[in-house]
Amino acid sequence: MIVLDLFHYWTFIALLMMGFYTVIAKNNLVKRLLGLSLFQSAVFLLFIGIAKVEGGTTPIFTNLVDTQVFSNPLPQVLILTAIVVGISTSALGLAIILRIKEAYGTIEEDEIQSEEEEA
Amino acid sequence: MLSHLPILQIVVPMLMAPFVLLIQPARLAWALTLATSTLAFAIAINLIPLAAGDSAMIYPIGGWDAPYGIELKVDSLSVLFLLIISGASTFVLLAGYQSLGSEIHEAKLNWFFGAWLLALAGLLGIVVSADAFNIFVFMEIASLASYILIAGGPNRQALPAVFKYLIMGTIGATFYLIGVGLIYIMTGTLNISDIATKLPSVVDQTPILVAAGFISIGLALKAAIFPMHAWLPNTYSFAPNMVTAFLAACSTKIAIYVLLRIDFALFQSNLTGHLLQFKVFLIPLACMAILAGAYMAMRDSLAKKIFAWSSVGQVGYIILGAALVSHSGLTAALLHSFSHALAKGTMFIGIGLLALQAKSGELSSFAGLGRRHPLAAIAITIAGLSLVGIPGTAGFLSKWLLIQAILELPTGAVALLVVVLLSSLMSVVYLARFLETLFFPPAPAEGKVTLPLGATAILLAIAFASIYFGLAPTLPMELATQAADNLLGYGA
Amino acid sequence: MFELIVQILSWVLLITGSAFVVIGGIGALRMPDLYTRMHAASVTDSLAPILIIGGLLLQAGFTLFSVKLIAILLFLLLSGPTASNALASAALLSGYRAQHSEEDKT
Amino acid sequence: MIFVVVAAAIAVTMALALARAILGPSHYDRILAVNMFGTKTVLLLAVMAFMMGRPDFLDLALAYALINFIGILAVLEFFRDKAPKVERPKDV
Amino acid sequence: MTEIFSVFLLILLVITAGAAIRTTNLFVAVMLMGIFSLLIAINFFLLDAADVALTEAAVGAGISTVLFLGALAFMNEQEREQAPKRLAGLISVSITALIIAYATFDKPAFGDPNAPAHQDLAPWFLETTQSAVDIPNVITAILGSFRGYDTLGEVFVVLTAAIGVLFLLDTPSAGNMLKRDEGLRHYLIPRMVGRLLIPFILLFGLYIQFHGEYGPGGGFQAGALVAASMILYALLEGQDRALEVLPQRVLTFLMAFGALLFGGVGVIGILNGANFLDYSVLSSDPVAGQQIGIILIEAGVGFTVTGVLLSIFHAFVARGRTQ
Amino acid sequence: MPPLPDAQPRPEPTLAMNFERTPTLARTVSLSLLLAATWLVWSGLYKPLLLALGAFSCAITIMLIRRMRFFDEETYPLHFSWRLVRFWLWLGKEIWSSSIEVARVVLHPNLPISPRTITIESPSRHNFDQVMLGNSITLTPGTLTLDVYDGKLKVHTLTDEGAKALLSGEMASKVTTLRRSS
Repeated sequence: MIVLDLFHYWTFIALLMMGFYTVIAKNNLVKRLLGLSLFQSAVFLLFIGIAKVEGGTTPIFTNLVDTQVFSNPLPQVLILTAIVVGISTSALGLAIILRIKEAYGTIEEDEIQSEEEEA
Repeated sequence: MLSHLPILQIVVPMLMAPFVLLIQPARLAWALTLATSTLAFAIAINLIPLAAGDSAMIYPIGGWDAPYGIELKVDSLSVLFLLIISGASTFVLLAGYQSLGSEIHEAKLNWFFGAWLLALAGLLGIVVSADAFNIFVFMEIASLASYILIAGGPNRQALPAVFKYLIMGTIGATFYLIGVGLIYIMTGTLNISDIATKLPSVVDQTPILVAAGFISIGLALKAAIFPMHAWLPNTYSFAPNMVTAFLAACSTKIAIYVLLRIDFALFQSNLTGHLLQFKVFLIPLACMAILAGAYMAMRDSLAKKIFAWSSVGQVGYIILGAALVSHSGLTAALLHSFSHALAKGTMFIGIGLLALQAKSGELSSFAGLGRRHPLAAIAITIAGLSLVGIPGTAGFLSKWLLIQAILELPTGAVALLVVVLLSSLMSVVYLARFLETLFFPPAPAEGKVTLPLGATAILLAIAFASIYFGLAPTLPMELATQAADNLLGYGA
Repeated sequence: MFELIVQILSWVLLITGSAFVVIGGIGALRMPDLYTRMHAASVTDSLAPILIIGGLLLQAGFTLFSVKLIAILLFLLLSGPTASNALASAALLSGYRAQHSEEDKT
Repeated sequence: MIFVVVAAAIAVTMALALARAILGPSHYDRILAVNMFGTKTVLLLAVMAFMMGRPDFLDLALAYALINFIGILAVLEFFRDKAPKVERPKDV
Repeated sequence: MTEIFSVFLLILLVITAGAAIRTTNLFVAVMLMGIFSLLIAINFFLLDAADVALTEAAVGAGISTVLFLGALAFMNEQEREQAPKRLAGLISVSITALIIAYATFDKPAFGDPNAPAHQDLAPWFLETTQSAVDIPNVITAILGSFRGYDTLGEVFVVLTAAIGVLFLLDTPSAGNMLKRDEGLRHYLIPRMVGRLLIPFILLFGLYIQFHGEYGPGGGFQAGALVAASMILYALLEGQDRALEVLPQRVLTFLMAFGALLFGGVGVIGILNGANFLDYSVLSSDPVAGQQIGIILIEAGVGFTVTGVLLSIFHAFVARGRTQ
Repeated sequence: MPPLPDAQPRPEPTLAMNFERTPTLARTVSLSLLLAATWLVWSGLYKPLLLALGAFSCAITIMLIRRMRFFDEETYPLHFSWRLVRFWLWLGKEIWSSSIEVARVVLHPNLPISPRTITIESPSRHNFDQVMLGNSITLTPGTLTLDVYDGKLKVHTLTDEGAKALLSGEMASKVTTLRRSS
């Protein structure tokens, strides 16, 4: 469990950093949106990690296994909601990018800016 | 039925949104939206007596008591913000039909009004929720809906601006979520009062401290507190005029509301040294925001952008008051939220009405319009005076309270005082520039438009509300004082 | 006794399936061009699922789970070649030529 | 513990498919890799359902199989016209 | 034993994410994000979150990939290479990471049953689900009843997204299309096999919808699967045909109706003298009332999500055809 | 759709030779029964409520399928006969032997491949036969259907053995007999 603990934890941090970096440093709007969903995924991973109980099983009652230890259902419920929120944001962001592409002919942020200054 | 008012406050606008989508003639959709918004305003008014004093209305949803279920909580602090939000929405809708119709394609107005109602429901939902995760959900409804409203106008520059807002808003919300996650790891609960009771027994404070940091930064992004304000000027300037009026009146303030509520309920009393950190972190940011906002407002030449920058500065005032962490400071901050909402709302509605005639958003297009439309210009002037803080207006009262709160400080009062006075002078400059353009040049000869009469009347009415609440401030004052009591009383 | 035989049979199926999965994976990496890679991938998409799910079927015995396993297998066997075919024809139509290709007609 | 062996084999193949997805070189190679990755996911989930003693989660594997197929067809539909016309991959 | 797999899959996850942000080709990035979704979903499954894994599969690997591809079809897929803001990005990212690492280094160990997160609330949910709701899937019980208000919010979030997309990109209607969309009609094999599979995908979606109380699944996942089957139809037979089967006004009605159904069930609670979203009053037996309530609101979620996802898909595809 | 590169715009494949058209009603009934059976074995819970919901789901599915007009035009590819089972067994054997062959090639250090593209004629123009043949070819490792059009199948083969086996036409003739007795 200790190994997994460390790994899980560092994966979360690594993903968070990669996503955040992409959002901040990239110029391409689609790429930034992808970075944003990476960033959110990292948080999902953190929450699902919180929910895990050693020796537990999925919190759906069953007679298939004899354990009565269940993982924590609450963070899983929160993440179900958060995933839906994430896809909604992505969809709306993509629609805005499409409109930007039509209005400016590019999806690179600096080109949009320079065109704005010329206009 | 009275006991259901907290949930009706949210559910009424929320469930009307799908109906509005299905209604075709734009005028009918507008009327339904207006009716719903008025109803929400009425509910908020009815909540005033119920939540007065230090009692709070608790509403467990689904009959499941907190911390297991989600509960709603209405106290004087929330009522103040409920009034601001529902009032702003109602008056902007009342005055804004022509302006919205001129900027948004008529066939799409029903979608637009659906988004409007969802933004309203989302903002109201944040205010009454007592559950940290639930706040996140409603924050996202409100944010997504406001992105739609902002992107709705004919101005193509709104699109990159709103995309930037979307990115920053989502980062803010995700930061908030990380903070909530850290708190959940350490306490195992999500209800704010339940967290507050469990926090003192948490041995290791580091994660809580960092959670406080993430939540504060996340919300600061949404509230456009100074170095994180980059999204605000462009979104406000390029959004449809009435959307600017609505959002400028309430959206950033809601993020400040959540920040105050969570910070005072959870961290002030439970984290050692947090008081100091809060002050050291926020007071300099607030000062920089005040000065930078006023400075940029002096330099800009787009009419709406001037006042968008002014919003950055005004958010600074609110934060400064809150960061003093004293009773008078908090009262001043809350009262300033109210008076600023009133003044900024009036200002942007006024600009929006004049923009029916102006060719572009440039300051020069407004030249002489004050002579042609004196009533609207008078309203704008009153709102401007309230923004500057001329005695007799609501803005004066809140600024005066703020100065008093500053004077209570043991050290550093002079520096803060200088900042406040300097920025007031600067705001006189940018306001004067705008009013000068409105009144002094001759009115353009061509393209005379008569402003809609009803809208002008509404505009004047809310402008005079600024004066009324400056002279008879009992209602907002009581709510703000009580709310400050409640906030400071969490730890006691 | 019978159970032991079933177990051993299931083990044999699963192990063989695993072997083919890995071989297909290696092939997809080693092969020189798209079409030949698809041949290798096809091993993991046809024989390997049959063997592995067959092995799981023996483990599951006569239960409703075995019905679901069969459904999964049928689905994979129908959709796998269909996706490959769609991919191949799209590649072909966009002008992606096979290496060493010689057209012979019959 | 036979399932562990099977799952390990599938996981290794997933890594190989991932390598193919990263190496490319053409878009079609990547689509092939994604498809391969998807079917391996279905198998892995089926095996893991048994490994964890919860065969009631075979629904998941079934759902993945459906979604994967649709995803691949979507790729082809949207990228039919855009894909580079002639591309000679390097020998690997 | 599963730990080893977790570790291995987490490594693959990081590699995939790294490759996705390094590549300058957006198409490749989207494909890699599809793989990323599959991987993270397996990880969720290994961490006992079957419902979340199902959602991530349906959303991340399915719908989200399709949407990104649909949008990319009108854009230059090659990202222009430059790196102006690299330093600022690296600094702020490193600070954030350091802070988090510092904060959580001594957090309660992973999987520790005595961690504060697993006290009080979690046992209460497990116990009360058995006594007060009596369905096997605790997650559905929390999602539908204990925290049903969050789910109501979630439904309105997706509704808002659909409003936004339709508002920004116009509602698709057969009248304003310039080009005929024939989908993959020329491909005999996908078309025939699709015909065979679509009924079963639809049935499976509905099965997931109605078995949410017993196993992983529920309205959201079901909505995504039903939408996926219609998307498959649109891909195979063309958008025009798909819009004939379920016209846009039907979809708009579906999403509004689902949200209203959910809210309406809540309002029934008020009308019967209980609180909003209290399902106990729906039947003389409170436990049965809870179950009925959950079925109804899950149906509402299913309607809305189907309508929303299909509308968004059609809006994206139609945008390319009206230009 | 823009014209296909590399190929003339071609009319979509229609079913000129779809001689045995089962009436729509019969197809609806047979699909309904199949769906109902599928629901029952998937669900495994036989409470009245779930059975009712199952019936409802089948009805919705059938309704949508009919709106999709899958029944009243072209073939609906739903056939079953015992010959099909026999064919599958034979196909399984083919898959096994060719998998061994491909595995040998993959693991051979020199990678002894001799890829070719061949064209074979489908003995039947019936869509079902063509699809069945095409997919069976793809399912067999070492052979890959690239394109099906106008009764001709373009096939890519990895090794000479695979090409020879296909050209012998055994699979094609087996596929064509499938439909006869159904």
